Amino acid sequence: MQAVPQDKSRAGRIPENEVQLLFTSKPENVGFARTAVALVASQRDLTVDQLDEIKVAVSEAVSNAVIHGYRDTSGMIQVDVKLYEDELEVVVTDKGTGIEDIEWAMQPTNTTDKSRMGLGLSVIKEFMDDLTITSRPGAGTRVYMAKKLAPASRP
Amino acid sequence: MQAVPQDKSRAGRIPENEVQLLFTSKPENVGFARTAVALVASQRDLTVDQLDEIKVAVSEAVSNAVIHGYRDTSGMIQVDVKLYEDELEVVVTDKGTGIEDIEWAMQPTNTTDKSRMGLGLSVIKEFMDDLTITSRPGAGTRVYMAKKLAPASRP
Amino acid sequence: MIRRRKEDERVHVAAELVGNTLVIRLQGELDMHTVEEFKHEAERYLMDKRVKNLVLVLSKTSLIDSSGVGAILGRYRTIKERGGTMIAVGLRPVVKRILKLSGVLNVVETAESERRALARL
Amino acid sequence: MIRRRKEDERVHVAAELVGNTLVIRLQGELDMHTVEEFKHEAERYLMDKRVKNLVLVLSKTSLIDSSGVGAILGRYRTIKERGGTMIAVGLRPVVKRILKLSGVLNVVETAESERRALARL
Ligand SMILES: Nc1ncnc2c1ncn2[C@@H]1O[C@H](COP(=O)(O)OP(=O)(O)O)[C@@H](O)[C@H]1O
Ligand SMILES: Nc1ncnc2c1ncn2[C@@H]1O[C@H](COP(=O)(O)OP(=O)(O)O)[C@@H](O)[C@H]1O
Repeated sequence: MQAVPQDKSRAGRIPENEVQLLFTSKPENVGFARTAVALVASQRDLTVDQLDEIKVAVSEAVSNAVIHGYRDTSGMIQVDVKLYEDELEVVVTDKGTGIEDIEWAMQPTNTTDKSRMGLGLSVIKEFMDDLTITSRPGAGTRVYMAKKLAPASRP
Repeated sequence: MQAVPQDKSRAGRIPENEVQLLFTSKPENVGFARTAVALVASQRDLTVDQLDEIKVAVSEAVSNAVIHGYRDTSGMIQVDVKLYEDELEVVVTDKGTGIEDIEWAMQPTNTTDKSRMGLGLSVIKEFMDDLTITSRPGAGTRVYMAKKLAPASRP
Repeated sequence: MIRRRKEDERVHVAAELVGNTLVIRLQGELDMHTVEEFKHEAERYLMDKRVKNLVLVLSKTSLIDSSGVGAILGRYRTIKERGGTMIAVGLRPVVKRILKLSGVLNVVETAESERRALARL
Repeated sequence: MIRRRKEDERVHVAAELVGNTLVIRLQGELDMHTVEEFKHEAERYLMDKRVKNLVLVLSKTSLIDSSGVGAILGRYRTIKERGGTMIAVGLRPVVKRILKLSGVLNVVETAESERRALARL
Protein backbone atom coordinates (compact mmCIF):
# COMPACT_ATOMS: atom_id res chain seq x y z
CA MET A 1 0.00 0.00 0.00
CA GLN A 2 1.49 3.34 -1.06
CA ALA A 3 0.64 6.64 0.57
CA VAL A 4 -0.31 8.61 -2.50
CA PRO A 5 -1.79 12.08 -2.27
CA GLN A 6 -4.73 11.36 -4.58
CA ASP A 7 -7.76 9.20 -3.90
CA LYS A 8 -8.94 6.75 -6.50
CA SER A 9 -10.46 8.90 -9.20
CA ARG A 10 -14.21 9.06 -9.08
CA ALA A 11 -14.53 11.59 -11.87
CA GLY A 12 -18.01 11.66 -13.28
CA ARG A 13 -19.47 9.47 -10.57
CA ILE A 14 -22.12 11.00 -8.40
CA PRO A 15 -22.66 9.51 -4.96
CA GLU A 16 -26.14 8.21 -4.15
CA ASN A 17 -25.86 9.83 -0.76
CA GLU A 18 -23.46 12.20 0.93
CA VAL A 19 -23.17 12.99 4.62
CA GLN A 20 -20.60 14.96 6.57
CA LEU A 21 -20.03 14.84 10.32
CA LEU A 22 -18.04 17.45 12.20
CA PHE A 23 -17.46 17.00 15.93
CA THR A 24 -15.15 17.75 18.83
CA SER A 25 -12.32 15.30 19.55
CA LYS A 26 -13.93 13.72 22.59
CA PRO A 27 -13.62 9.99 23.32
CA GLU A 28 -17.40 9.64 23.55
CA ASN A 29 -17.72 10.88 19.96
CA VAL A 30 -15.85 7.85 18.64
CA GLY A 31 -18.99 5.82 19.27
CA PHE A 32 -21.17 8.55 17.78
CA ALA A 33 -19.07 8.67 14.61
CA ARG A 34 -18.99 4.93 13.90
CA THR A 35 -22.71 4.54 14.59
CA ALA A 36 -23.58 7.55 12.41
CA VAL A 37 -21.48 6.18 9.53
CA ALA A 38 -23.13 2.78 9.98
CA LEU A 39 -26.53 4.50 9.82
CA VAL A 40 -25.67 5.88 6.38
CA ALA A 41 -24.15 2.59 5.23
CA SER A 42 -27.25 0.71 6.34
CA GLN A 43 -29.31 2.63 3.80
CA ARG A 44 -27.88 -0.18 1.69
CA ASP A 45 -28.63 -3.79 2.40
CA LEU A 46 -25.39 -4.87 4.08
CA THR A 47 -24.56 -7.89 6.19
CA VAL A 48 -24.02 -7.56 9.94
CA ASP A 49 -20.35 -8.42 9.33
CA GLN A 50 -19.90 -5.68 6.73
CA LEU A 51 -21.44 -3.15 9.11
CA ASP A 52 -19.21 -4.34 11.95
CA GLU A 53 -16.13 -4.02 9.73
CA ILE A 54 -17.07 -0.47 8.75
CA LYS A 55 -17.74 0.45 12.38
CA VAL A 56 -14.38 -0.86 13.56
CA ALA A 57 -12.49 0.90 10.76
CA VAL A 58 -14.19 4.23 11.53
CA SER A 59 -13.54 3.68 15.23
CA GLU A 60 -9.79 3.27 14.55
CA ALA A 61 -9.46 6.33 12.33
CA VAL A 62 -11.45 8.59 14.65
CA SER A 63 -9.63 7.27 17.74
CA ASN A 64 -6.32 8.08 16.04
CA ALA A 65 -7.47 11.64 15.39
CA VAL A 66 -8.42 12.00 19.08
CA ILE A 67 -5.35 10.25 20.53
CA HIS A 68 -2.53 11.11 18.13
CA GLY A 69 -3.93 14.01 16.10
CA TYR A 70 -5.04 16.19 19.00
CA ARG A 71 -3.07 14.44 21.76
CA ASP A 72 -3.46 16.64 24.87
CA THR A 73 -5.26 19.39 22.95
CA SER A 74 -8.72 19.32 21.46
CA GLY A 75 -10.04 20.16 18.01
CA MET A 76 -12.59 19.28 15.37
CA ILE A 77 -12.74 15.99 13.50
CA GLN A 78 -14.48 15.77 10.12
CA VAL A 79 -15.90 12.58 8.67
CA ASP A 80 -17.10 12.58 5.07
CA VAL A 81 -19.25 9.68 3.98
CA LYS A 82 -20.11 9.00 0.36
CA LEU A 83 -22.32 6.13 -0.64
CA TYR A 84 -21.75 5.08 -4.27
CA GLU A 85 -23.60 2.34 -6.08
CA ASP A 86 -20.76 -0.11 -5.53
CA GLU A 87 -18.67 1.49 -2.79
CA LEU A 88 -18.72 3.29 0.53
CA GLU A 89 -16.10 5.99 0.99
CA VAL A 90 -15.23 7.39 4.39
CA VAL A 91 -12.69 10.19 4.88
CA VAL A 92 -11.58 11.12 8.39
CA THR A 93 -9.75 14.45 8.66
CA ASP A 94 -8.15 16.20 11.60
CA LYS A 95 -6.11 19.40 11.88
CA GLY A 96 -3.80 17.92 14.49
CA THR A 97 -0.13 16.96 14.77
CA GLY A 98 0.14 15.06 11.50
CA ILE A 99 2.28 12.00 10.76
CA GLU A 100 6.06 12.27 10.16
CA ASP A 101 6.49 8.95 8.34
CA ILE A 102 3.31 7.44 6.96
CA GLU A 103 4.93 4.22 5.71
CA TRP A 104 6.41 3.61 9.14
CA ALA A 105 3.06 4.31 10.82
CA MET A 106 1.30 1.81 8.55
CA GLN A 107 3.48 -1.09 9.72
CA PRO A 108 1.79 -3.24 12.36
CA THR A 109 3.09 -2.69 15.91
CA ASN A 110 4.67 0.67 15.00
CA THR A 111 3.34 3.34 17.32
CA THR A 112 4.51 6.65 18.76
CA ASP A 113 2.50 6.00 21.94
CA LYS A 114 3.97 3.20 24.05
CA SER A 115 0.64 2.61 25.78
CA ARG A 116 -0.81 1.52 22.42
CA MET A 117 -0.22 -1.43 20.14
CA GLY A 118 0.27 0.18 16.74
CA LEU A 119 -2.56 -1.85 15.27
CA GLY A 120 -5.22 0.70 14.28
CA LEU A 121 -4.10 1.29 10.70
CA SER A 122 -3.57 -2.45 10.14
CA VAL A 123 -7.11 -3.07 11.29
CA ILE A 124 -8.43 -0.52 8.78
CA LYS A 125 -6.40 -2.23 6.03
CA GLU A 126 -7.88 -5.58 7.05
CA PHE A 127 -11.51 -4.45 7.13
CA MET A 128 -11.66 -1.99 4.24
CA ASP A 129 -10.72 -2.43 0.58
CA ASP A 130 -8.77 0.77 0.22
CA LEU A 131 -6.77 2.94 2.62
CA THR A 132 -4.86 6.08 1.65
CA ILE A 133 -3.34 8.43 4.18
CA THR A 134 -2.16 11.94 3.49
CA SER A 135 -0.64 14.02 6.25
CA ARG A 136 1.47 17.08 6.89
CA PRO A 137 3.26 17.36 10.25
CA GLY A 138 1.81 20.28 12.15
CA ALA A 139 -1.14 20.59 9.76
CA GLY A 140 -3.16 17.42 10.13
CA THR A 141 -4.08 14.05 8.70
CA ARG A 142 -6.57 12.76 6.16
CA VAL A 143 -7.47 9.08 6.17
CA TYR A 144 -9.33 7.93 3.08
CA MET A 145 -10.91 4.51 3.26
CA ALA A 146 -13.30 2.68 0.97
CA LYS A 147 -15.25 -0.52 1.06
CA LYS A 148 -16.71 -2.34 -1.93
CA LEU A 149 -20.43 -2.97 -1.73
CA ALA A 150 -22.65 -5.15 -3.81
CA PRO A 151 -24.63 -2.86 -6.15
CA ALA A 152 -28.00 -1.84 -4.70
CA SER A 153 -30.82 -4.09 -5.81
CA ARG A 154 -33.49 -1.88 -7.25
CA PRO A 155 -36.94 -2.98 -6.14
CA MET B 1 -43.70 32.92 20.01
CA GLN B 2 -41.91 35.67 18.14
CA ALA B 3 -39.60 35.12 15.22
CA VAL B 4 -36.57 37.03 16.44
CA PRO B 5 -33.26 36.91 14.61
CA GLN B 6 -31.20 36.09 17.71
CA ASP B 7 -31.10 32.89 19.69
CA LYS B 8 -31.22 32.94 23.44
CA SER B 9 -27.86 34.30 24.45
CA ARG B 10 -25.41 31.66 25.54
CA ALA B 11 -22.49 34.05 25.91
CA GLY B 12 -19.76 32.55 28.03
CA ARG B 13 -21.29 29.10 28.06
CA ILE B 14 -19.28 26.36 26.46
CA PRO B 15 -21.14 23.29 25.24
CA GLU B 16 -20.11 19.93 26.67
CA ASN B 17 -20.31 18.50 23.20
CA GLU B 18 -20.76 19.84 19.70
CA VAL B 19 -21.65 17.96 16.55
CA GLN B 20 -22.56 19.12 13.07
CA LEU B 21 -24.25 17.08 10.38
CA LEU B 22 -24.34 18.11 6.73
CA PHE B 23 -26.25 15.97 4.26
CA THR B 24 -28.18 15.96 0.99
CA SER B 25 -31.92 16.66 1.12
CA LYS B 26 -33.03 13.07 0.57
CA PRO B 27 -36.05 11.60 2.35
CA GLU B 28 -33.97 8.72 3.71
CA ASN B 29 -31.70 11.19 5.49
CA VAL B 30 -34.56 12.36 7.71
CA GLY B 31 -34.18 9.11 9.63
CA PHE B 32 -30.40 9.44 9.64
CA ALA B 33 -30.59 12.97 11.05
CA ARG B 34 -32.99 12.25 13.90
CA THR B 35 -31.13 9.10 14.92
CA ALA B 36 -27.75 10.88 14.81
CA VAL B 37 -29.08 13.74 16.96
CA ALA B 38 -30.54 11.21 19.39
CA LEU B 39 -27.14 9.49 19.55
CA VAL B 40 -25.57 12.74 20.72
CA ALA B 41 -28.42 13.47 23.13
CA SER B 42 -28.12 9.98 24.62
CA GLN B 43 -24.61 10.81 25.83
CA ARG B 44 -26.77 12.23 28.61
CA ASP B 45 -29.05 10.08 30.68
CA LEU B 46 -32.43 10.91 29.12
CA THR B 47 -35.76 9.15 29.32
CA VAL B 48 -37.13 7.22 26.35
CA ASP B 49 -39.84 9.88 26.09
CA GLN B 50 -37.37 12.76 25.97
CA LEU B 51 -35.42 10.98 23.23
CA ASP B 52 -38.63 10.33 21.29
CA GLU B 53 -39.62 13.99 21.57
CA ILE B 54 -36.23 15.13 20.29
CA LYS B 55 -36.38 12.63 17.42
CA VAL B 56 -39.83 13.77 16.32
CA ALA B 57 -38.87 17.47 16.48
CA VAL B 58 -35.73 16.88 14.38
CA SER B 59 -37.78 14.78 11.99
CA GLU B 60 -40.22 17.69 11.45
CA ALA B 61 -37.56 20.35 10.90
CA VAL B 62 -35.51 18.21 8.52
CA SER B 63 -38.62 17.07 6.62
CA ASN B 64 -39.59 20.72 6.17
CA ALA B 65 -36.16 21.49 4.72
CA VAL B 66 -36.55 18.59 2.25
CA ILE B 67 -40.20 19.21 1.34
CA HIS B 68 -40.59 23.00 1.51
CA GLY B 69 -37.00 24.27 1.53
CA TYR B 70 -35.76 22.38 -1.50
CA ARG B 71 -39.15 21.41 -2.93
CA ASP B 72 -38.42 19.86 -6.36
CA THR B 73 -34.73 20.73 -6.21
CA SER B 74 -32.08 19.27 -3.97
CA GLY B 75 -29.49 20.83 -1.70
CA MET B 76 -27.59 20.47 1.54
CA ILE B 77 -29.16 20.48 5.00
CA GLN B 78 -27.07 21.36 8.04
CA VAL B 79 -27.90 20.26 11.57
CA ASP B 80 -25.92 21.74 14.46
CA VAL B 81 -26.22 19.99 17.80
CA LYS B 82 -24.92 21.50 21.03
CA LEU B 83 -25.15 19.67 24.31
CA TYR B 84 -25.02 22.04 27.31
CA GLU B 85 -25.15 21.01 30.92
CA ASP B 86 -28.85 21.85 31.16
CA GLU B 87 -29.98 22.05 27.54
CA LEU B 88 -29.82 20.48 24.11
CA GLU B 89 -29.77 22.89 21.17
CA VAL B 90 -30.50 21.78 17.62
CA VAL B 91 -30.34 24.14 14.65
CA VAL B 92 -31.57 22.96 11.25
CA THR B 93 -30.52 25.16 8.33
CA ASP B 94 -31.30 24.97 4.64
CA LYS B 95 -30.48 27.24 1.70
CA GLY B 96 -33.85 26.69 0.09
CA THR B 97 -36.93 28.74 -0.74
CA GLY B 98 -37.34 30.40 2.65
CA ILE B 99 -40.59 31.36 4.40
CA GLU B 100 -42.61 34.44 3.38
CA ASP B 101 -44.57 34.83 6.62
CA ILE B 102 -43.12 33.01 9.62
CA GLU B 103 -45.98 33.90 12.00
CA TRP B 104 -48.49 32.52 9.54
CA ALA B 105 -46.43 29.36 9.04
CA MET B 106 -46.28 28.77 12.80
CA GLN B 107 -50.09 28.57 13.12
CA PRO B 108 -51.37 25.02 13.23
CA THR B 109 -53.01 23.80 9.99
CA ASN B 110 -51.39 26.57 7.95
CA THR B 111 -49.47 25.05 5.09
CA THR B 112 -48.38 26.01 1.58
CA ASP B 113 -48.64 22.37 0.48
CA LYS B 114 -52.20 21.10 0.30
CA SER B 115 -51.08 17.49 0.62
CA ARG B 116 -49.78 18.29 4.12
CA MET B 117 -51.45 19.21 7.39
CA GLY B 118 -49.52 22.27 8.55
CA LEU B 119 -48.63 20.57 11.81
CA GLY B 120 -44.85 20.19 11.74
CA LEU B 121 -43.93 23.45 13.46
CA SER B 122 -46.68 22.96 16.09
CA VAL B 123 -45.23 19.56 16.86
CA ILE B 124 -41.79 21.08 17.40
CA LYS B 125 -43.34 23.70 19.71
CA GLU B 126 -45.05 20.93 21.67
CA PHE B 127 -41.99 18.72 22.09
CA MET B 128 -39.21 21.28 22.55
CA ASP B 129 -38.90 24.15 25.07
CA ASP B 130 -37.79 26.76 22.59
CA LEU B 131 -38.37 27.34 18.88
CA THR B 132 -37.08 30.29 16.89
CA ILE B 133 -37.27 30.51 13.12
CA THR B 134 -35.35 32.91 10.95
CA SER B 135 -35.80 32.88 7.21
CA ARG B 136 -35.23 34.93 4.10
CA PRO B 137 -37.31 34.12 1.01
CA GLY B 138 -34.99 32.86 -1.71
CA ALA B 139 -32.10 32.45 0.74
CA GLY B 140 -33.13 29.77 3.20
CA THR B 141 -34.41 28.93 6.65
CA ARG B 142 -32.86 28.41 10.06
CA VAL B 143 -34.86 26.57 12.72
CA TYR B 144 -33.42 26.90 16.22
CA MET B 145 -34.86 24.56 18.83
CA ALA B 146 -33.84 23.79 22.37
CA LYS B 147 -34.85 21.31 25.02
CA LYS B 148 -34.18 21.61 28.73
CA LEU B 149 -32.32 18.71 30.25
CA ALA B 150 -31.71 17.77 33.83
CA PRO B 151 -28.08 18.64 34.67
CA ALA B 152 -25.74 15.69 34.13
CA SER B 153 -25.20 13.68 37.27
CA ARG B 154 -21.46 13.42 37.78
CA PRO B 155 -20.48 9.96 38.94
CA MET C 1 -24.39 -14.44 5.94
CA ILE C 2 -26.89 -12.83 8.24
CA ARG C 3 -28.63 -9.87 6.65
CA ARG C 4 -29.81 -7.39 9.16
CA ARG C 5 -33.31 -5.99 9.08
CA LYS C 6 -33.19 -2.31 8.33
CA GLU C 7 -35.79 -1.60 10.97
CA ASP C 8 -34.59 1.86 11.81
CA GLU C 9 -35.37 3.30 8.45
CA ARG C 10 -38.02 0.99 7.09
CA VAL C 11 -41.45 0.28 8.36
CA HIS C 12 -42.76 -3.21 8.25
CA VAL C 13 -46.46 -3.65 7.56
CA ALA C 14 -48.24 -6.91 8.35
CA ALA C 15 -51.99 -7.39 8.03
CA GLU C 16 -54.69 -9.90 8.82
CA LEU C 17 -58.43 -9.96 8.11
CA VAL C 18 -60.63 -10.84 11.11
CA GLY C 19 -64.25 -10.89 9.93
CA ASN C 20 -64.75 -7.49 8.33
CA THR C 21 -61.95 -5.92 10.38
CA LEU C 22 -58.48 -5.41 8.98
CA VAL C 23 -55.72 -5.61 11.58
CA ILE C 24 -52.54 -3.81 10.51
CA ARG C 25 -49.40 -4.26 12.60
CA LEU C 26 -46.93 -1.47 11.95
CA GLN C 27 -43.32 -1.87 12.93
CA GLY C 28 -40.62 0.81 12.80
CA GLU C 29 -40.62 4.57 12.37
CA LEU C 30 -43.23 6.39 10.31
CA ASP C 31 -41.86 9.51 8.61
CA MET C 32 -41.95 11.19 5.20
CA HIS C 33 -39.71 8.46 3.79
CA THR C 34 -41.21 5.30 5.24
CA VAL C 35 -44.78 6.55 4.96
CA GLU C 36 -44.78 5.62 1.27
CA GLU C 37 -44.33 1.96 2.13
CA PHE C 38 -47.09 2.16 4.75
CA LYS C 39 -49.55 3.85 2.38
CA HIS C 40 -48.79 1.40 -0.39
CA GLU C 41 -49.21 -1.69 1.79
CA ALA C 42 -52.29 -0.38 3.60
CA GLU C 43 -54.00 0.54 0.32
CA ARG C 44 -53.26 -2.92 -1.03
CA TYR C 45 -55.06 -4.54 1.91
CA LEU C 46 -57.90 -1.97 1.83
CA MET C 47 -58.65 -2.89 -1.77
CA ASP C 48 -60.47 -5.86 -0.26
CA LYS C 49 -64.00 -4.46 -0.14
CA ARG C 50 -64.96 -6.75 2.76
CA VAL C 51 -62.87 -4.50 5.02
CA LYS C 52 -65.07 -2.20 7.07
CA ASN C 53 -63.11 -1.55 10.27
CA LEU C 54 -59.41 -1.00 10.87
CA VAL C 55 -57.37 -1.90 13.95
CA LEU C 56 -53.93 -0.29 13.75
CA VAL C 57 -51.48 -1.98 16.12
CA LEU C 58 -48.71 0.48 17.01
CA SER C 59 -46.99 -1.35 19.87
CA LYS C 60 -43.87 -1.77 17.72
CA THR C 61 -44.13 1.66 16.10
CA SER C 62 -41.37 3.62 17.76
CA LEU C 63 -41.96 6.98 16.08
CA ILE C 64 -44.66 8.84 14.17
CA ASP C 65 -44.09 12.39 12.93
CA SER C 66 -46.57 14.70 11.20
CA SER C 67 -46.00 12.99 7.82
CA GLY C 68 -46.98 9.75 9.52
CA VAL C 69 -50.05 11.37 11.07
CA GLY C 70 -51.14 12.47 7.60
CA ALA C 71 -50.91 8.91 6.31
CA ILE C 72 -52.93 7.56 9.25
CA LEU C 73 -55.65 10.16 8.68
CA GLY C 74 -55.72 9.16 5.00
CA ARG C 75 -56.51 5.57 5.98
CA TYR C 76 -59.13 6.82 8.45
CA ARG C 77 -60.91 8.59 5.60
CA THR C 78 -61.22 5.34 3.66
CA ILE C 79 -62.69 3.58 6.70
CA LYS C 80 -65.09 6.44 7.37
CA GLU C 81 -66.35 6.31 3.78
CA ARG C 82 -67.22 2.66 4.38
CA GLY C 83 -69.05 3.55 7.58
CA GLY C 84 -66.50 1.67 9.67
CA THR C 85 -64.57 2.29 12.86
CA MET C 86 -60.83 2.73 13.31
CA ILE C 87 -59.06 1.78 16.56
CA ALA C 88 -55.40 2.36 17.37
CA VAL C 89 -53.69 -0.01 19.80
CA GLY C 90 -50.49 0.06 21.85
CA LEU C 91 -49.47 3.71 21.59
CA ARG C 92 -46.17 4.78 23.12
CA PRO C 93 -46.51 8.01 25.11
CA VAL C 94 -44.97 10.28 22.47
CA VAL C 95 -46.94 8.61 19.68
CA LYS C 96 -50.09 9.19 21.71
CA ARG C 97 -49.25 12.86 22.20
CA ILE C 98 -48.75 13.53 18.50
CA LEU C 99 -51.97 11.70 17.61
CA LYS C 100 -53.79 13.77 20.23
CA LEU C 101 -52.22 17.08 19.17
CA SER C 102 -53.15 16.46 15.55
CA GLY C 103 -56.75 15.62 16.38
CA VAL C 104 -56.46 12.00 15.21
CA LEU C 105 -57.69 10.83 18.60
CA ASN C 106 -60.90 12.81 18.09
CA VAL C 107 -61.91 10.43 15.34
CA VAL C 108 -59.84 7.30 15.95
CA GLU C 109 -60.53 5.31 19.12
CA THR C 110 -57.79 3.72 21.19
CA ALA C 111 -57.70 0.37 22.98
CA GLU C 112 -55.32 -1.30 25.39
CA SER C 113 -54.89 -4.44 23.33
CA GLU C 114 -55.73 -5.94 19.98
CA ARG C 115 -58.10 -8.36 21.69
CA ARG C 116 -60.05 -5.58 23.37
CA ALA C 117 -60.17 -3.61 20.13
CA LEU C 118 -61.60 -6.59 18.25
CA ALA C 119 -64.08 -7.28 21.04
CA ARG C 120 -65.44 -3.76 20.67
CA LEU C 121 -66.12 -4.07 16.93
CA MET D 1 -40.22 7.34 33.74
CA ILE D 2 -38.29 4.65 31.92
CA ARG D 3 -34.61 5.48 31.71
CA ARG D 4 -32.99 3.80 28.79
CA ARG D 5 -29.73 1.93 29.14
CA LYS D 6 -27.05 3.67 27.19
CA GLU D 7 -25.84 0.37 25.81
CA ASP D 8 -24.48 1.74 22.58
CA GLU D 9 -21.83 3.85 24.19
CA ARG D 10 -21.29 2.13 27.52
CA VAL D 11 -20.03 -1.30 28.26
CA HIS D 12 -21.61 -3.28 31.00
CA VAL D 13 -19.32 -5.56 32.99
CA ALA D 14 -20.72 -8.37 35.13
CA ALA D 15 -18.55 -10.92 36.92
CA GLU D 16 -18.84 -14.14 38.88
CA LEU D 17 -16.26 -16.30 40.65
CA VAL D 18 -16.47 -20.03 39.91
CA GLY D 19 -13.81 -21.80 41.96
CA ASN D 20 -10.59 -20.01 41.05
CA THR D 21 -11.96 -18.87 37.69
CA LEU D 22 -13.34 -15.39 37.16
CA VAL D 23 -16.13 -15.21 34.58
CA ILE D 24 -16.54 -11.72 33.10
CA ARG D 25 -19.55 -11.03 30.89
CA LEU D 26 -18.98 -7.99 28.74
CA GLN D 27 -21.87 -6.23 27.10
CA GLY D 28 -21.70 -3.38 24.60
CA GLU D 29 -18.95 -1.88 22.47
CA LEU D 30 -15.33 -1.80 23.58
CA ASP D 31 -13.47 1.26 22.29
CA MET D 32 -11.09 3.95 23.62
CA HIS D 33 -13.95 5.51 25.58
CA THR D 34 -15.67 2.50 27.11
CA VAL D 35 -12.42 0.62 27.71
CA GLU D 36 -11.82 2.66 30.86
CA GLU D 37 -14.94 1.23 32.44
CA PHE D 38 -13.94 -2.30 31.41
CA LYS D 39 -10.39 -1.94 32.81
CA HIS D 40 -11.66 -0.44 36.04
CA GLU D 41 -14.26 -3.13 36.65
CA ALA D 42 -12.00 -6.00 35.58
CA GLU D 43 -9.16 -4.80 37.83
CA ARG D 44 -11.58 -4.55 40.73
CA TYR D 45 -12.54 -8.21 40.35
CA LEU D 46 -8.94 -9.28 39.69
CA MET D 47 -7.86 -7.79 43.02
CA ASP D 48 -9.29 -11.00 44.49
CA LYS D 49 -6.10 -13.10 44.69
CA ARG D 50 -8.06 -16.35 44.47
CA VAL D 51 -8.61 -15.63 40.79
CA LYS D 52 -6.28 -17.69 38.62
CA ASN D 53 -8.16 -18.17 35.35
CA LEU D 54 -10.34 -15.80 33.34
CA VAL D 55 -13.28 -16.64 31.11
CA LEU D 56 -14.29 -13.62 29.06
CA VAL D 57 -17.83 -13.98 27.70
CA LEU D 58 -18.19 -11.83 24.58
CA SER D 59 -21.51 -13.07 23.20
CA LYS D 60 -23.05 -9.66 23.92
CA THR D 61 -19.97 -7.67 22.93
CA SER D 62 -20.94 -6.18 19.61
CA LEU D 63 -17.66 -4.41 18.79
CA ILE D 64 -14.01 -4.45 19.82
CA ASP D 65 -11.50 -2.12 18.21
CA SER D 66 -7.73 -1.96 18.76
CA SER D 67 -8.13 0.04 21.99
CA GLY D 68 -10.34 -2.79 23.24
CA VAL D 69 -7.80 -5.38 22.16
CA GLY D 70 -5.17 -3.55 24.21
CA ALA D 71 -7.35 -3.75 27.29
CA ILE D 72 -7.99 -7.45 26.81
CA LEU D 73 -4.25 -8.13 26.46
CA GLY D 74 -3.67 -6.15 29.65
CA ARG D 75 -5.97 -8.51 31.55
CA TYR D 76 -4.28 -11.50 29.91
CA ARG D 77 -0.94 -10.34 31.34
CA THR D 78 -2.35 -10.38 34.87
CA ILE D 79 -3.67 -13.92 34.39
CA LYS D 80 -0.37 -15.09 32.89
CA GLU D 81 1.53 -13.71 35.89
CA ARG D 82 -0.64 -15.90 38.09
CA GLY D 83 0.07 -18.93 35.92
CA GLY D 84 -3.56 -19.08 34.85
CA THR D 85 -5.42 -19.58 31.59
CA MET D 86 -7.67 -17.14 29.75
CA ILE D 87 -10.53 -18.29 27.52
CA ALA D 88 -12.73 -16.09 25.36
CA VAL D 89 -16.28 -17.24 24.64
CA GLY D 90 -18.96 -16.31 22.12
CA LEU D 91 -16.99 -14.24 19.60
CA ARG D 92 -18.87 -12.56 16.77
CA PRO D 93 -17.09 -13.04 13.42
CA VAL D 94 -15.61 -9.53 13.27
CA VAL D 95 -14.57 -9.64 16.94
CA LYS D 96 -12.83 -12.95 16.22
CA ARG D 97 -11.00 -11.47 13.24
CA ILE D 98 -9.61 -8.53 15.21
CA LEU D 99 -8.52 -10.79 18.07
CA LYS D 100 -6.79 -13.05 15.53
CA LEU D 101 -5.15 -10.20 13.62
CA SER D 102 -3.78 -8.73 16.83
CA GLY D 103 -2.33 -12.04 18.01
CA VAL D 104 -4.64 -12.28 21.03
CA LEU D 105 -5.83 -15.70 19.85
CA ASN D 106 -2.23 -16.95 20.00
CA VAL D 107 -2.31 -16.67 23.78
CA VAL D 108 -6.00 -16.65 24.66
CA GLU D 109 -8.00 -19.80 23.99
CA THR D 110 -11.56 -19.75 22.66
CA ALA D 111 -14.53 -21.92 23.54
CA GLU D 112 -18.01 -22.38 22.16
CA SER D 113 -19.78 -21.76 25.45
CA GLU D 114 -19.16 -20.69 29.00
CA ARG D 115 -19.91 -24.23 30.18
CA ARG D 116 -17.29 -25.74 27.89
CA ALA D 117 -14.76 -23.10 28.88
CA LEU D 118 -15.28 -23.86 32.58
CA ALA D 119 -15.09 -27.60 31.94
CA ARG D 120 -11.67 -27.15 30.39
CA LEU D 121 -10.18 -25.34 33.40
N1 LIG E 1 -4.66 11.09 12.93
C1 LIG E 1 -3.36 10.94 13.29
N2 LIG E 1 -2.63 12.01 13.67
C2 LIG E 1 -1.32 11.87 14.02
N3 LIG E 1 -0.68 10.68 14.03
C3 LIG E 1 -1.37 9.57 13.66
C4 LIG E 1 -2.73 9.65 13.28
N4 LIG E 1 -3.12 8.40 12.97
C5 LIG E 1 -2.05 7.60 13.14
N5 LIG E 1 -0.99 8.30 13.56
C6 LIG E 1 0.35 7.78 13.82
O1 LIG E 1 0.47 6.48 13.31
C7 LIG E 1 0.84 5.55 14.33
C8 LIG E 1 0.22 4.21 14.09
O2 LIG E 1 -1.19 4.30 14.20
P1 LIG E 1 -2.04 3.01 14.49
O3 LIG E 1 -1.67 1.93 13.54
O4 LIG E 1 -3.47 3.37 14.48
O5 LIG E 1 -1.59 2.51 15.93
P2 LIG E 1 -1.78 3.16 17.39
O6 LIG E 1 -2.97 4.06 17.39
O7 LIG E 1 -1.98 1.98 18.26
O8 LIG E 1 -0.49 3.88 17.69
C9 LIG E 1 0.41 6.22 15.62
O9 LIG E 1 1.14 5.76 16.72
C10 LIG E 1 0.68 7.69 15.31
O10 LIG E 1 2.03 8.01 15.49
N1 LIG F 1 -37.52 24.85 5.83
C1 LIG F 1 -38.58 25.47 5.26
N2 LIG F 1 -38.43 26.10 4.07
C2 LIG F 1 -39.47 26.71 3.48
N3 LIG F 1 -40.71 26.77 4.02
C3 LIG F 1 -40.92 26.18 5.19
C4 LIG F 1 -39.88 25.49 5.88
N4 LIG F 1 -40.39 25.02 7.04
C5 LIG F 1 -41.67 25.37 7.07
N5 LIG F 1 -42.02 26.08 5.96
C6 LIG F 1 -43.34 26.68 5.65
O1 LIG F 1 -44.11 26.65 6.82
C7 LIG F 1 -45.34 25.94 6.57
C8 LIG F 1 -45.81 25.24 7.81
O2 LIG F 1 -44.88 24.22 8.17
P1 LIG F 1 -45.35 23.03 9.08
O3 LIG F 1 -46.02 23.55 10.28
O4 LIG F 1 -44.17 22.16 9.30
O5 LIG F 1 -46.43 22.25 8.24
P2 LIG F 1 -46.38 21.40 6.88
O6 LIG F 1 -44.99 20.87 6.71
O7 LIG F 1 -47.37 20.32 7.10
O8 LIG F 1 -46.78 22.32 5.77
C9 LIG F 1 -45.04 25.04 5.41
O9 LIG F 1 -46.19 24.69 4.69
C10 LIG F 1 -44.08 25.90 4.58
O10 LIG F 1 -44.78 26.84 3.80
